[in-house]
Amino acid sequence: MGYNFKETMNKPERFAPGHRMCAGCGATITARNVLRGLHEGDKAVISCATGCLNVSSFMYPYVAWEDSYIHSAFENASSTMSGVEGAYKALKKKGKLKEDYKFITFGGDGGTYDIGIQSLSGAMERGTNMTYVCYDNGAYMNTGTQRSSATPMYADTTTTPVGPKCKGKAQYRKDLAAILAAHDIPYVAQTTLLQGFKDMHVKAEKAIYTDGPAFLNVMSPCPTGWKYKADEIMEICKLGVETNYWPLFEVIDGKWILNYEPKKRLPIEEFLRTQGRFKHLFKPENEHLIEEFQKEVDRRWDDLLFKCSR
Amino acid sequence: MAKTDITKLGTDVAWQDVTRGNTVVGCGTTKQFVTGDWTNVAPVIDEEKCKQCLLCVPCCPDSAIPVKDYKRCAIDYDHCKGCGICVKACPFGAIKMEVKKNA
Amino acid sequence: MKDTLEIRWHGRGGQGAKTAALLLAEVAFKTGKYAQGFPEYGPERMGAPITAYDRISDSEIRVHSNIYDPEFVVVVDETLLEIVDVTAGLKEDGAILINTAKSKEEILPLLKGYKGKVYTVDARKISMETLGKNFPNTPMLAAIVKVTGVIDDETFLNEMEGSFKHKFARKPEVIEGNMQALKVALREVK
Amino acid sequence: MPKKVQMSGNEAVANALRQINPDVFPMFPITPSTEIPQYFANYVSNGLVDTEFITVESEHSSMSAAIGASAAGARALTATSSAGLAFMWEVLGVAASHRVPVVLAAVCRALTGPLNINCDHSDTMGARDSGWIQLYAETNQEAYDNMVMAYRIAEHKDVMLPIMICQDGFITSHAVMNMELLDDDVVKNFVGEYEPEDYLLNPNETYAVGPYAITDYYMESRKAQSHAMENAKQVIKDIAEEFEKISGRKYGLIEEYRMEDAEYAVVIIGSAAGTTKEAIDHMRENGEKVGLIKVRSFRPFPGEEIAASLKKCKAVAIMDRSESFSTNGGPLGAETMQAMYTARCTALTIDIMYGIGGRDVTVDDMINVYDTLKDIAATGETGDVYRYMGLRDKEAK
Repeated sequence: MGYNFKETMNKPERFAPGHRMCAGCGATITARNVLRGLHEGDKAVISCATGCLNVSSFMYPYVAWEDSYIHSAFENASSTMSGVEGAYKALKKKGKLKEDYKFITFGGDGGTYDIGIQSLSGAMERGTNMTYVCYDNGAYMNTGTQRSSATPMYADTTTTPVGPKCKGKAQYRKDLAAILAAHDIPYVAQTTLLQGFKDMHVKAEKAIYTDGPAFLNVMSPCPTGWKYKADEIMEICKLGVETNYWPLFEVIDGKWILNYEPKKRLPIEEFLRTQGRFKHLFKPENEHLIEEFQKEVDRRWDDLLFKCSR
Repeated sequence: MAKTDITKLGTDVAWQDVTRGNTVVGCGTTKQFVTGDWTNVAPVIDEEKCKQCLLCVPCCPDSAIPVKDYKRCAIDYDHCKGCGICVKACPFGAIKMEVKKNA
Repeated sequence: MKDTLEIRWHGRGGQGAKTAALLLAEVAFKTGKYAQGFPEYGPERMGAPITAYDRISDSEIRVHSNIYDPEFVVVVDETLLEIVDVTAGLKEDGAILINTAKSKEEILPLLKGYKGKVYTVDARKISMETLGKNFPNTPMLAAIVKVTGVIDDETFLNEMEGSFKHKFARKPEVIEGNMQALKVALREVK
Repeated sequence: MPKKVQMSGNEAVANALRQINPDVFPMFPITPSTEIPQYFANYVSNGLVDTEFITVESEHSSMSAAIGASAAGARALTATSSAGLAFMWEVLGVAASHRVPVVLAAVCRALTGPLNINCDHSDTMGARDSGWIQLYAETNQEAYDNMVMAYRIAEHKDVMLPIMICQDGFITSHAVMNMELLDDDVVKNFVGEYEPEDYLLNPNETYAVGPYAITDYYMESRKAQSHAMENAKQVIKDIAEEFEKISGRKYGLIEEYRMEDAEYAVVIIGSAAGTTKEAIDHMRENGEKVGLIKVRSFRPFPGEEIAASLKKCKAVAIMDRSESFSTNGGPLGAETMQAMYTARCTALTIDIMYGIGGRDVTVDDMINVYDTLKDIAATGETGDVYRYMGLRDKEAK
């Protein structure tokens, strides 16, 4: 079955309005659109790591999810879902449940790259039949923009504040998609918010309907943490892709597949310039930092091309 | 069990009436929570210019542009937070932000 | 407590002293007695000295402490005699049973003036002859049964055959050797 | 017909679990509880149970998965000890506040610092305020019996709280003892099928668990949880009464041993109660009026029952197998004395730290405790209210 945008948009909404995320939040856009990968009528259980999405989507007694939902703690969204999936298998085996369910877990980069990586790695290695979606906004936004291992190099965060002795975060970001691919799970993909959302819808559907663990890494900008005007989100995501900062790829059964190659790769500064967190890089004395950044982007892109050429 | 009646779970609820484990039976209850008042600007659609391409729909963080029968419906101003993403997403310039008039 | 028989085992990790202690408790249990078998736990690995205990009684056993004044001590490895105070607290009207090829006279000087009875059995030799490997715990179990007299030989052998059949269900060929090890030990302990 | 067996505490608990045939068992090994999931893995491999056995990567995850499974509508459990329980600490509170009737087979072991694998109660006592029901066992038999009763208590509609079935590491977990197993079908019928009211996998209705609760709700939620714990007192007694019908064995929140005319009493938890009973019988033969209260349920805490039982005593020793570093006594001491004060029970009372990190407790040790109580009653001088037993001390009197 081919992809049909209007059909996808016509599905019932599974993430209700009235949640308390910030105006213009990228994480909610991600959550909504990933859920559009579910086939109409199919049942799902959603879980969430502690973070913006969780606290804003279920504030007693208001729950935004239209499917059954569980939140337990910060670092254990994956293991919690392992238990739910285990219950599903047990109840099926014992003939107590006839309906089919899909299992989808959301976590920010804090709950995924950092504190939750152990339980995520465990659940993936065990072959838990679930889709884990990281809404990567590159810092601990729920607590006020502290750096994470997903934060890009030189970003100004509240724990790497720019000053005479600090040019922002010193390290480049962890390549989580590659770490997940190294688990040899059947499906890993990276996507972001792009016009029409076909890339996300298609990857979400593939992930959700993969037999076994699947992982989606979704760059989901945060207007407050990245310091941009809320309505610029789609442009920023596009630049992330066009500069090769956030490449679109899939790893299916170990095979790396590049989904998009910019016709003319844009310089990284076009992406950096859109966000206040990189403002200091545009001072004359910091030009070399942008060069450094560009080198790292290029190195990673070459590495990705190599992986995809095999 | 029956759906949780969240209208009985206001902030004045007594401990005996709080649901067990703060659970809610029957999801999607945020629809009853108004976030439209978080903003003093709101998008307005020029129906003449709108081509029903639906490109504004997926980029709304507040699920405030409903779709029915393959058609975009009126903006849900009870929940729209006025972020303006839809304005830029529209390829036809059919959406504009306007300052809300006092009701 | 008065009618409780207390036994202390000394062995090395991996020799099966703990298993023998648990088996003795099981055998006593099967003859209608109350029994408790437990090891003293630490992080010791293979080869390190270990201690295990048995309590056997006609009435319910409620005590959960280690055993400090045993009636009997079993030494599964004679090299322990030089490094462990095996007769500590051992009652003079009790006995010590040692796995050794040596005679009682040769062993006695190593027992720090212990005045009670001394029994020996060459469990290593018996095990090698009957099982082809050094599993001293099986002959030692038989020998302590003989020495303590908690069960008569025939009942003991019947019980053990039953447990071997269960334990070695997947390799019945070893049952005969194990039974033989028990029989020889019952005969040769002195 | 119940079957007389010789079995370690771990194997006994594993057998109860085999008979219960729970739905989901996420596990991570830690001494001395490891054998429980290990025995259970054999049941899984041999088809004796049809449980989903999930070999997770940590205790935090084993408890998290148990919470997820229970919320999803399954009967779930895990097992742990010491550092494993400490690692779960965060999610223990989540299990209780989510009101999921998860069972934890806890095999008590000293908390690390320094590393020690032997018995004391610092692990489970560290979790005493997590909102879990805690039942403690003296013997392998009790560990088994408590496990058979666990789901009935936890899943009771007036309770719906997680429950810890605690036994003493190595002392009962690894010691084989005589005990009795109930018939498989008797246990199966006693425990019954789990029919959750609301659960994530209910195909007829969606369900949401684990919200953010603002200040307006949090305190009311805590009170509701506390009320459920209060209800658990009656439920524990009721289930014990039902259990007596299938087993002939009696259980309550506490067990009183020769307390009817006791002037000197010990209050204790776990396996050392057996050793104390032996001391009591010995002293009773010499006409000494000594008795014991064994606390079976530490959560909910049966303060009124304990205080009532101690009312006529001249002197009382409360035995704590975990240091709480309050400089004012251990947890059992603190809570028992509070209960005694409230009930105007004026016995001279001391709190003794004992058995820490596996330090052995003998019959003679317990006779000494009663002798100390006699001295205290005779002189009217309590001396150090908070003291250690079996400690090497250069300044010991």
